[in-house]
Amino acid sequence: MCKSMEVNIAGITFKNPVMTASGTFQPRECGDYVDMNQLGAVVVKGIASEPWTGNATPRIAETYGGMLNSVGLQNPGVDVFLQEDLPFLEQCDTKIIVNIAGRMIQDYCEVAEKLQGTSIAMLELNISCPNIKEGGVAFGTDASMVEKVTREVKKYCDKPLIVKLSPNVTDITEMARAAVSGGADAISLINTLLGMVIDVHQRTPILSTKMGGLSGPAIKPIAVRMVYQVANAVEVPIIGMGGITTGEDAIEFILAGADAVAVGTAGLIHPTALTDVVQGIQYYMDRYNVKHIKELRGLVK
Amino acid sequence: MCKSMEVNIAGITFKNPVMTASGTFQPRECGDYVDMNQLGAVVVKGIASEPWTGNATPRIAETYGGMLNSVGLQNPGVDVFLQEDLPFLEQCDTKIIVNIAGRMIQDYCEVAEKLQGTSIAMLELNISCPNIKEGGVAFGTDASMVEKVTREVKKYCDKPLIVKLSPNVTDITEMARAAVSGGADAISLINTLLGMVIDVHQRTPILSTKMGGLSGPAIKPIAVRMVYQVANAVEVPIIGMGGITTGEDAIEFILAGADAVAVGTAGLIHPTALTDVVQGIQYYMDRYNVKHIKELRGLVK
Amino acid sequence: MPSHNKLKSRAAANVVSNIQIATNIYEMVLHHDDVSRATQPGQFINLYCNGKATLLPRPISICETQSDYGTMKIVYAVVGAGTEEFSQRQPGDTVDILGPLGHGYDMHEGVKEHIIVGGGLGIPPLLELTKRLIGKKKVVLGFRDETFLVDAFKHYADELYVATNDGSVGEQGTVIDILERHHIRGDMLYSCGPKAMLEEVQPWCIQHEIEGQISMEERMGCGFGACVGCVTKVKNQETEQWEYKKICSDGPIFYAKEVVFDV
Amino acid sequence: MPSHNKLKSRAAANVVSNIQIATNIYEMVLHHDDVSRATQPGQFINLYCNGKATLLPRPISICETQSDYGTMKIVYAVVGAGTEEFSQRQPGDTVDILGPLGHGYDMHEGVKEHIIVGGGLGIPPLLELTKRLIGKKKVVLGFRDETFLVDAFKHYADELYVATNDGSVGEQGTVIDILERHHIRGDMLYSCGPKAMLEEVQPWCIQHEIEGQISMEERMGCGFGACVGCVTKVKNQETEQWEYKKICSDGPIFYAKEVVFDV
Ligand SMILES: Cc1cc2nc3c(=O)[nH]c(=O)nc-3n(C[C@H](O)[C@H](O)[C@H](O)COP(=O)(O)OP(=O)(O)OC[C@H]3O[C@@H](n4cnc5c(N)ncnc54)[C@H](O)[C@@H]3O)c2cc1C
Ligand SMILES: Cc1cc2nc3c(=O)[nH]c(=O)nc-3n(C[C@H](O)[C@H](O)[C@H](O)COP(=O)(O)OP(=O)(O)OC[C@H]3O[C@@H](n4cnc5c(N)ncnc54)[C@H](O)[C@@H]3O)c2cc1C
Ligand SMILES: Cc1cc2nc3c(=O)[nH]c(=O)nc-3n(C[C@H](O)[C@H](O)[C@H](O)COP(=O)(O)O)c2cc1C
Ligand SMILES: Cc1cc2nc3c(=O)[nH]c(=O)nc-3n(C[C@H](O)[C@H](O)[C@H](O)COP(=O)(O)O)c2cc1C
Ligand code: FES
Ligand code: FES
Repeated sequence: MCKSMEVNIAGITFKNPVMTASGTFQPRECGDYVDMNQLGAVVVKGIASEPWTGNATPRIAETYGGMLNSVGLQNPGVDVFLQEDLPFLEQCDTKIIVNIAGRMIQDYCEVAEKLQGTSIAMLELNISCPNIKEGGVAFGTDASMVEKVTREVKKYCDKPLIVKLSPNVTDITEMARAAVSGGADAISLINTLLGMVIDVHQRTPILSTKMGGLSGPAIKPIAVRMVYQVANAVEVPIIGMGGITTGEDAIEFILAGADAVAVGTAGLIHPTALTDVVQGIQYYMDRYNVKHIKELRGLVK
Repeated sequence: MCKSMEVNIAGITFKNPVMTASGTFQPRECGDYVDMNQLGAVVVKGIASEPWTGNATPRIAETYGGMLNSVGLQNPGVDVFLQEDLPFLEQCDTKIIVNIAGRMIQDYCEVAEKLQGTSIAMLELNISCPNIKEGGVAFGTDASMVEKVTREVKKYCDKPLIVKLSPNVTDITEMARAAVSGGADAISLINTLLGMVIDVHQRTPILSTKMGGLSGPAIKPIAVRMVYQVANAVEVPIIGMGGITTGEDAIEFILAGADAVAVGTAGLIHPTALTDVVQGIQYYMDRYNVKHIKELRGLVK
Repeated sequence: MPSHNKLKSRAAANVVSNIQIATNIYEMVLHHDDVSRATQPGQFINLYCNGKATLLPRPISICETQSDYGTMKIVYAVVGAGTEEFSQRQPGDTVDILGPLGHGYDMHEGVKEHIIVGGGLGIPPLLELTKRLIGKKKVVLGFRDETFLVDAFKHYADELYVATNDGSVGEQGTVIDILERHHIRGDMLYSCGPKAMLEEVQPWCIQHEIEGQISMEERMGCGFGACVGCVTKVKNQETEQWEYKKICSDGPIFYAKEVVFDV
Repeated sequence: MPSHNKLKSRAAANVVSNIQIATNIYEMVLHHDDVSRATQPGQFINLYCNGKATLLPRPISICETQSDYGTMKIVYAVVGAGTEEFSQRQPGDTVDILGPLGHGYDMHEGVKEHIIVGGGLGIPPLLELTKRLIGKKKVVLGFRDETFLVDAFKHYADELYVATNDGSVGEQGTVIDILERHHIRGDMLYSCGPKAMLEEVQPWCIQHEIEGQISMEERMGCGFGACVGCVTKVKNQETEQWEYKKICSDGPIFYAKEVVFDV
């Protein structure tokens, strides 16, 4: 790995700017396809204070250039995560970021507290998943809630906190500013857009939850726009995601203002997408003789 | 044309539920590709009180499953429209809907007033174009403004008024309710989503305006979701659009709650898309023995 | 760090043949050495489309492998854009695949009498299984009307029952009707087919105290355990509580007694 | 209602040949009777991609038509995903096209001396024009370094000048250098090439009081006038005010004196 790809986010150094997008990478299973040692970070699927069963099936629907999911944050809970999954992850030479899920502020705090003192590098606060019906959704679309939940969680953990924003809002910069006011050390965006697919033959929605989160290449222009807007609105580091499939896609986000990027849906379709993106960035840097990836950050004004 | 495809919106009868999406169909040019007599309605590109030059080029960027545009409502103004374009349109056996654009409430009213007493069937109020920098944008994302502009325009024209909503909002139902409170006779949605594409080799945005409006198949799941939400929130008829390419896509919107549909980007890529959609609906109705298209309206709960 | 001797990846497989064997049903032979050799009966592969709108993998069970030749056969129905696209492939074309995926049927040593129950498009993966099982093999195949693959099973089955819903071919009735009508018994049952059929196979196994293994199906996002999209309810035998297990990586084969069907 | 004797539509054209003629530059011959017969020099066609991410048409000028055979030739550079895809097409394959689109060069009767000025990928559409013009034809072709199509022009040009930026082939310099160096004059100039070149051709025409027709280029959404995406500033000769005209349907050929270049 070339040193020039190193990035620093809130004091943590990542060997390169490519991370897994939360919820799209299961270390045990995906390890057969991707050498995790080559990734900047593995972002673990949303972990809650208790196990969550998730939503009924079907949870997946295909769309043009993307997919809907309504997994609903199925997860084994923080205790099982710490016992079973973390030791496995610790064997890899990569940073670990844990995405935390909750229905109430207290849930998030509880998880944050339990992750204190572990080997994980950062926390990512998921206040933006469209697939849970309780509090979670409202958090991500109401600026005062964004600020509040961020501030509370910060009290329980002194690891750097990333706040992950929902794109389902009128003004993304308002949410970003609220997160930063609340003490966010970094912002990640975008989570999925709320969508719906109907089976015209069955005359029912395909997903059991009717609506789900849209991800994949289809949403990339919206994600790039939001990263650009947020980069011009706040000073904290940004992790950009939404439809990234190639090294050039990653560069697009970095030029728009992202410090690092995450790859989600592309890795479901091309299991090697994550490392392909790393190589694609390297190729671009070689071609244009970019010495440090950070030189490209926010170059598009 | 089969009678069972007839739809009625705000007292106007359309021979079928398929319309052109405003800004994507120029009657003179497109007439070489599409028999306008076969369409439910031709929705004219946004017309303002004065001629607008529109934005600088490039105005078009390709995205996965869609495109960005920043045409910026280039139009000859209502006077030229009435003199030159309307007489041409009047030769066709289809309904004419005029999409009206403005920067201030007064602009919209002026156009509405001039269209009073003409042969056009309905007006569509475009308060949602992301490509103009002045007032227009704010109108579409602020419920009280949506209500206000609707109410004002209604005073100047007694033709039925469609209000076209922007998808770039946190809660689309709030905007729909506001439009209805203001007196909207129908709602159309969605206009384009705000997006951005960067050329990583030139390191500049592709569009001269940096950001533009995303349309095409990529946005269909978002559009279907919003039509579904709005259909469950207000009682007025709905014209659904966003990525419709086939008859089955149109049926999907109708099942979600649309009374009629519009086809935009697909017609740019497949010049015959509009009539293909009409035929596709017919085919579906034959296959499932649907007697009246309205039987399908909002069937998905 | 878990060692990575060889990372798996999507790869192009050559289409050896692709022929229609029944209305809307095709049989495709693909060449891919590694996948062919590694496959266990009951596993599946992802097929990827070239079509503009079809990004997600299409999971298709492996029907038969000819590992000496590095080939494998799949049998699929044309039901949508993806399978329509596959049906157009010609010998010499390629198709991107990933696999083998999931876990196959457990083939326990010492099991003497096997009952193999397939319905419709669930029949193909049972062919390689039937081939490889050792002992007495009683095969029950249920179809709506038109049959396929029946001749292939003849070579390996000790007893072969064919049923159609309308009785147009073989006996009239469902696979359960056949199991009952002919008092079929054995030590292990292996099944694959529509959910409605599996929902009847499960109580039949319990009632007759026959261990069963059934193959589940769900809409998939990845096919290899990454997205947690393709789950089914599986009962923890100790706690009696169900939890969602991933069909693609924990299955698709589950023990019949474990699966909880939603009603 | 305007009458519709025949509605135009996208249609598959057969690829007759597709060969590389210079670094990254390909020449493709397509068969499509109607399009071939209807084409006027300077018009273009839309080519459509099969690729998953490439929905929009790729406008490519028609280089030559052989209407007796129903074929036409295009010459294109591989610059991105779409043209890369086209370069992979083999004889016997098809490609979806729409056209001919736009207006070609005006070929006024009575014009005796023609100056034809092409730069790089703007050269191809000038070939059919040069073929069809009647009178004395002075052709100036400018390239960066590598040349292509020069031999084809030899048959039809009365005078042929070739220039490269680096002088590696023909003369060194730009097309304007050549026009000046050889004191080329005529009654009508026809040009196609990069914007930077056209921006110099325009004042040259005005200075020498030669009427010019130039071919404009812009990113397109539809190619047939529907989206109003592909505009260029055109001066109204009476009001002296510019207005945006659509390159695809009002052009791509405009009179040089009308076009307003942004600076
Ligand atoms: C483990 C497994 C093994 C399978 N084996 C076979 C087989 O051997 N032969 C066979 O004909 N079919 C099999 N199927 C079903 C097959 O995957 C679907 O019929 C196929 O994906 C439909 O694709 P399409 O593009 O033609 O249809 P579309 O309806 O256009 O597909 C749209 C989306 O829905 C998914 N989808 C649609 N129907 C199903 C379904 N029944 N199950 C899962 N996903 C679905 C597709 O994968 C795709 O993502 C199997 C499914 C699973 C999960
Ligand atoms: C009227 C006209 C005639 C043309 N004739 C020729 C020709 O004869 N030979 C030739 O090699 N090229 C020609 N071009 C340019 C050609 O259209 C582009 O090079 C081509 O579309 C690039 O497609 P791509 O997928 O390879 O590149 P990409 O960059 O991947 O394309 C992405 C998008 O940008 C558009 N685009 C990219 N570059 C251009 C460009 N320079 N002009 C317009 N749109 C662009 C594409 O159409 C597409 O929508 C012509 C352009 C126009 C407008
Ligand atoms: C199947 C699936 C599950 C997801 N689960 C989570 C999650 O648990 N927590 C979270 O913050 N985001 C989750 N996401 C959102 C992704 O992390 C990412 O923000 C989004 O998918 C956009 O990126 P992409 O287009 O590269 O997939 C999930 C996305 C998918 C597709
Ligand atoms: C090139 C272009 C121009 C448009 N101009 C207008 C316009 O003038 N007024 C308007 O209300 N919507 C305009 N729209 C939005 C469309 O009418 C439609 O709402 C949107 O494109 C979604 O539909 P589609 O995906 O079928 O294109 C425009 C869209 C495109 C692509
Ligand atoms: S399909 Fe993704 S986990 Fe099974
Ligand atoms: S490309 Fe659409 S108007 Fe010219």
